[in-house]
Amino acid sequence: MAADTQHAVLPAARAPGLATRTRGWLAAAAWPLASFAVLLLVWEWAVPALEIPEYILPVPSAFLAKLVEAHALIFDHTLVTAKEILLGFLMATVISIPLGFLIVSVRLLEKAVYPIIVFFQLVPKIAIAPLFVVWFGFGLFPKVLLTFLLCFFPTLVASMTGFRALDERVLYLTRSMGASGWQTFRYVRVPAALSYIFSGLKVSIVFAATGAIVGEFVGANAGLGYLLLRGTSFLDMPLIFACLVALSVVGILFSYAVEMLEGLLMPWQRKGRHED
Amino acid sequence: MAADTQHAVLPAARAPGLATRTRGWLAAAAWPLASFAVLLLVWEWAVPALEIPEYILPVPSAFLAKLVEAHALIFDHTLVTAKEILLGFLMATVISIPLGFLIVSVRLLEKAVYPIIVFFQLVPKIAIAPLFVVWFGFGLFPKVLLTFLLCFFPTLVASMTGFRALDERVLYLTRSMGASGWQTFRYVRVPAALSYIFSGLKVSIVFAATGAIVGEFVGANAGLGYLLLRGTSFLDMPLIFACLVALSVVGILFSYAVEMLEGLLMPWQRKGRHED
Amino acid sequence: MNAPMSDIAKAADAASIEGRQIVKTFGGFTAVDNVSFTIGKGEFVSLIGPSGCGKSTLMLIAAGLQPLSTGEIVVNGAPLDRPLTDIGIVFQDHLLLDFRTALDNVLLQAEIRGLPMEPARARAMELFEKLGIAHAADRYPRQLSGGMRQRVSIARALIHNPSVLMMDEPFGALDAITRTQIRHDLELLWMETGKTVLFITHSLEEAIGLSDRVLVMSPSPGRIVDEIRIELPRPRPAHLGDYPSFNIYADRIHALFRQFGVIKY
Amino acid sequence: MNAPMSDIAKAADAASIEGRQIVKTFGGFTAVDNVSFTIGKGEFVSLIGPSGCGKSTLMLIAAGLQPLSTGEIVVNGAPLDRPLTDIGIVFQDHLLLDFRTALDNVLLQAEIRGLPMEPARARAMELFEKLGIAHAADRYPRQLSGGMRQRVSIARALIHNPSVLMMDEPFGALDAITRTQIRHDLELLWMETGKTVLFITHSLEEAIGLSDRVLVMSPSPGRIVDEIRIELPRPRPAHLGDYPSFNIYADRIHALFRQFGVIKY
Amino acid sequence: SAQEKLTPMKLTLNFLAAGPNAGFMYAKKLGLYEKAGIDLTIEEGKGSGTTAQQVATGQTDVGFADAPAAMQLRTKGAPVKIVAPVLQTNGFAIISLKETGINTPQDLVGKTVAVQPGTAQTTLLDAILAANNIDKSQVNIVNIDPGAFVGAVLEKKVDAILGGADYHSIQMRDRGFEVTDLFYRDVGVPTVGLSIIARDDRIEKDADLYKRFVAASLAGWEAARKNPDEAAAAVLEQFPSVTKEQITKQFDVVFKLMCAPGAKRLGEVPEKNWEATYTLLTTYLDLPKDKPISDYYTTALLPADAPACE
Ligand SMILES: Nc1ncnc2c1ncn2[C@@H]1O[C@H](COP(=O)(O)OP(=O)(O)OP(=O)(O)O)[C@@H](O)[C@H]1O
Ligand SMILES: Nc1ncnc2c1ncn2[C@@H]1O[C@H](COP(=O)(O)OP(=O)(O)OP(=O)(O)O)[C@@H](O)[C@H]1O
Ligand SMILES: [Mg+2]
Ligand SMILES: [Mg+2]
Repeated sequence: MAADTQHAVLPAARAPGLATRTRGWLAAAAWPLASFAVLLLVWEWAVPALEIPEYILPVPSAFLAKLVEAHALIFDHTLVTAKEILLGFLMATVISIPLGFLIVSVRLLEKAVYPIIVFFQLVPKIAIAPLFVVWFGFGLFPKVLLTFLLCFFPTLVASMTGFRALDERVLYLTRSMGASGWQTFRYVRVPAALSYIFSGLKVSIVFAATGAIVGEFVGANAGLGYLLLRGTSFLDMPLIFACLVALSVVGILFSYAVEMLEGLLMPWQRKGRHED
Repeated sequence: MAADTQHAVLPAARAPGLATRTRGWLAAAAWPLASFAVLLLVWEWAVPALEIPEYILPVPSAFLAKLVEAHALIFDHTLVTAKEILLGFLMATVISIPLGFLIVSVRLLEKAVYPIIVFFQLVPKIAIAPLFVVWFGFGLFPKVLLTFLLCFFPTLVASMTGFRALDERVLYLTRSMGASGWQTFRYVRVPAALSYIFSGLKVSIVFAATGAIVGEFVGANAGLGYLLLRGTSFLDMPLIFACLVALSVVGILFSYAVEMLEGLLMPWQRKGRHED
Repeated sequence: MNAPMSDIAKAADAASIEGRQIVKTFGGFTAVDNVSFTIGKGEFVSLIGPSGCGKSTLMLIAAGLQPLSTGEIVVNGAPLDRPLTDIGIVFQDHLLLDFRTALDNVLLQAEIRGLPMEPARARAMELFEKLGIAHAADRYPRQLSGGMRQRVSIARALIHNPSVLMMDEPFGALDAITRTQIRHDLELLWMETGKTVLFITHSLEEAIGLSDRVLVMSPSPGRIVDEIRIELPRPRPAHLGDYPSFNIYADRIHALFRQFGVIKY
Repeated sequence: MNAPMSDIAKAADAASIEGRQIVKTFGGFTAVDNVSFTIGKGEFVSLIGPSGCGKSTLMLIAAGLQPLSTGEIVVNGAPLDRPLTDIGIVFQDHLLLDFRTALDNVLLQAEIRGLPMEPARARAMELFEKLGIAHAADRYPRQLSGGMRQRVSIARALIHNPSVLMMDEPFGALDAITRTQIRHDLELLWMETGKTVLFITHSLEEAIGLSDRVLVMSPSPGRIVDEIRIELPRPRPAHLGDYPSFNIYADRIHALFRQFGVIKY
Repeated sequence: SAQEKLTPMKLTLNFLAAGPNAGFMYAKKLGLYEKAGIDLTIEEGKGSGTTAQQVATGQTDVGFADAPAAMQLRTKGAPVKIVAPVLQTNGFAIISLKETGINTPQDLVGKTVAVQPGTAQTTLLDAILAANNIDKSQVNIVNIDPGAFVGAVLEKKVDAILGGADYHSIQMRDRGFEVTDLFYRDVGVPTVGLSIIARDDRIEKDADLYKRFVAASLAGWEAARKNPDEAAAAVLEQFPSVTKEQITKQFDVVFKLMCAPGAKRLGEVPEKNWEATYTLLTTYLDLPKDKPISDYYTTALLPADAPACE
């Protein structure tokens, strides 16, 4: 039965083959790649043409060369940052979705706890980040915590909206089936809220990168944020931009991972969009 | 007719009276206020009890006193920050919602432009903020720009999700009425996407504060971020926390403004939630 | 559905349901006004009345799904304070989950109730076969026609063989012909299994063709204004007009409706 | 609706609609298979067929709302390459906007078409009155009963007095009695205004009671297998059984359905 | 009117307004700039590197920045020149709690040192380590935000910080801790400190304006040195969010740095200090040797009658 219920929420088996979809993505990637190529060419040409000095804006060839030249170094630091992003994001996801449900379900929580969460959310984490160093030191923890804090709220708000959006009448159905709270959550509320939740997760994963980077800015000896600061301290513009590229690639990979997961978990939406 | 169409999207007239609702809010505020009072009392008591030094965590009485003492100064700087937040947030809202619609509607845009937007979103703005100073100086503009950039994506993603969530069959209706693209947008797509859009706006407004603050950190002569930095550089913990309080209050006010607007624009949801 | 289902509930398992002075208001609006009724164990009772009179509301209340304003529901002699669960319900608006295929919508019953999945799947397909939607088992609700959605919802109400059935205009979206067929099938199923049934319909043919008793409701605020015991032999034929008493029952209801002002001819 | 509407379209304004060898597939599945039909100016044509046979799909195609796989729709002699707009449609699933009240749902027609609002509002209320839902004008769809939702959708299709009407099982959720009444009202309206009507139904009574011609579709993949010209005087009575020819028509359709295997008796 | 004759000018400080840049505020208060025909706006900065960049891009007319930061930017092609060093040696120090026992650079081995990336302190640490034959890998260096400097030392998350004796040490002593300042200038890194910088083309075109600015500024600094109380009051007046106490304490450190050993007048750094700076930067910080040190600064704008060092 376990396998079966799994299948009910994750009907991946009925999705089109992975190979087919990968091919689809590659085709889809052609357009943005072309746009990028154009962008980079214009940039390469415009910077010398407009006499923009290198310490203000490097040309793409300069930082792409740096990226190749220092790839081993950059790769190591990228791994560190990716790990922080992943951990913080996962923590936020795992905590905020059930919490969102709880808050929506329990009147008292909505009244008493939610405003406090909102308040603490409204305290700009970036501003208290330096205190994190004093409180928690330099390890992995303060970065993951910061990432977590930045991811937490978007997912929470999105899942709350999602859980609220459910047509209440659907609950007649589960109630008449004698569903437990957990079953209703798992079989009805989560899938129904999923498109909202993913909208939140897509925002979250973007802010996760910011969280990790700021965490590294504030105190670290590894990671892309650290490398970026090193670049800044030597005014090494190509290194700065190489780091930004690496960071963006990490962001894109995570972002696509979330979108892939969305397609996998919500086959009913996928079918809808590509029909006709 | 203008008045009439207005009313169709903004049926505020049918909402319960503002006075009634204000009273409702006050009652609703009792709970969180009580929670806060408890929190502050525990804090005040715990800090000396646990022998936590002042430079790690000040007691609430210390920074609340500072808040009172320096209220004129803090208020001036608060206004500056509030203005930056408001401008950036409004810009992002006004641009990202129609853009989200455009991207969802036009295949080519979805293919070619959206990935680029995603990419630029994925470049952590916090990391390039220092470059903003070099490029744009210390004025209002770089702060508003940063705020805009941070708000832009959550609203964009949310509105895209919202515009996509519409049951396509509803478009049969508008098409058979010969509705123009704008009419469909205004009468059907926006209201249908509204709960998603507001979910995005609620996230945005939170990040708007972060954007303004970071913008000020990086280079400013006014604003709460500037004041915070002053506090930090002289380790004036009460000032730091007083600023955090002011910042949070600004955040809360904006956040409530968004929620109020949501209630006003979506009377059908409000009715739903409070019935039975 | 005319074949006996694999495991048949005894009439003894069925429940009696009683409503006592039920009032339901929405804000200031009274939807159901002081309604009392009883449905005996294994009895088939229909509810008929003009649109908006409170039939669906009353059914939800009887199933323990909507809070009532005053009054109470008594099941097997005990007041009902939670949703009835040994029940299959066909809701008026189907309430299929968009994110599950037709088959998975039906299997939700089995999953939530913890029934063994393989037999449930087999039975679901059996029901789909009988309802003529087996080919669409893997489609999502969006991809089904109106009638197909309704059939899925009927299959979902039957798959776990509950002892109480409540059906809110279950055959509304079916074609007239299938409707007669499925009405016949339901009658046979009921005769075999002795379920307690509350059946909401707009159709005199269905009400008279299926019920032991028909309750007639007045327009809003809904009250029960007549109760008609249908004394016809079972199983009843497709062409009810064959019984002279059919017209007597039908005319009695017609007369009421004319009195309500629902019909003018 | 039996009172003449304030501004009545002339039959000359009505459109003729022709379908030529229409095929519609969803993925690999053929929903409509090579269907041709014509609806003359001011003609009332019904489409009847088992559930899932493609009736709704065909209607959407005829209204220019769904792309067809092959074939074409010709309106007044010209190929249709965009949605028909001088039209009122009752969709099978009502398609009311959740975020507008019943009245505002109807007024959407006026707003989008740029009609003057005050007369539109008055007419909407007039229609609501006739349909018996005037008291619910300010409720949101969620707060309406199934039948009330359907009436709102009917009012929306009529408020702008279009010259073409397409109705997909418009009376499905109404009680049998109201149904007969409203059928009669629709017939009178049609006789006065001479609209071109495509009417989808499961009910033999409605098809035969309203139409100039009835098209009968086969089960999926949908084809038109019969076309019956109904030669009965108008207005037709509530009890069609009074005409002997009614039963001849009905039996002809019954026979087809029995042939399809939809009915077994 | 008189105002119309004044030339508007914008000065960007190295950081937040406080003791280390008080001379400008005091000069402004004394009306020295007005007398020199300048309508001066003072803007706070965000680190020397950023200020130098602002000067280079023309966002500001004059900057106040650490000399090495300005020089590094120049090697990237930015046309910024050092016009008048106000602090002739830097005030950088390796700051630690006395109990940690960091009294010589060698004591850093095996310790954790917090640095703020982007500052001259940080880039010059390599020079200190090299000058004292310390293997860099034996010192654990962490980047932390300056906001966390003091807390991190007091909480013993780090053993030492590379800070300013004018900022961080003062804050620690304020809280009753005993602090050791190991000054850069005492461990072989006496680079030139905070200086007035400007763009090549501007000082060429408006040489007279810049001369007047430098003269007025140096006079202001001289006056501040004489009247620390009033100078502190001037800072407070223009930038109200500091405390007078802190500024006064900063003066104790800052005023000592205004003249390098052997210097004759304010703004005029002895050749040997320039040479030392050049050697340090070329040896340890990849400053290219293709240009002589004289390319990085000019003395042409210094007034002949600059205040003398005692
Ligand atoms: N979007 C879709 N994707 C896939 N299949 C579809 C889609 N829409 C309709 N179908 C299929 O096309 C067939 C015809 O559907 P349609 O809704 O036209 O039937 P219908 O005759 O109106 O049935 P009913 O009387 O039950 O409303 C059905 O088998 C249905 O499952
Ligand atoms: N949530 C609600 N809020 C307000 N009014 C409601 C709500 N639900 C139902 N009503 C009203 O209660 C009355 C009865 O509704 P109900 O759905 O029970 O009618 P019904 O008899 O089932 O009608 P139909 O035959 O059209 O389905 C209607 O007037 C309806 O508008
Ligand atoms: Mg109902
Ligand atoms: Mg249909």
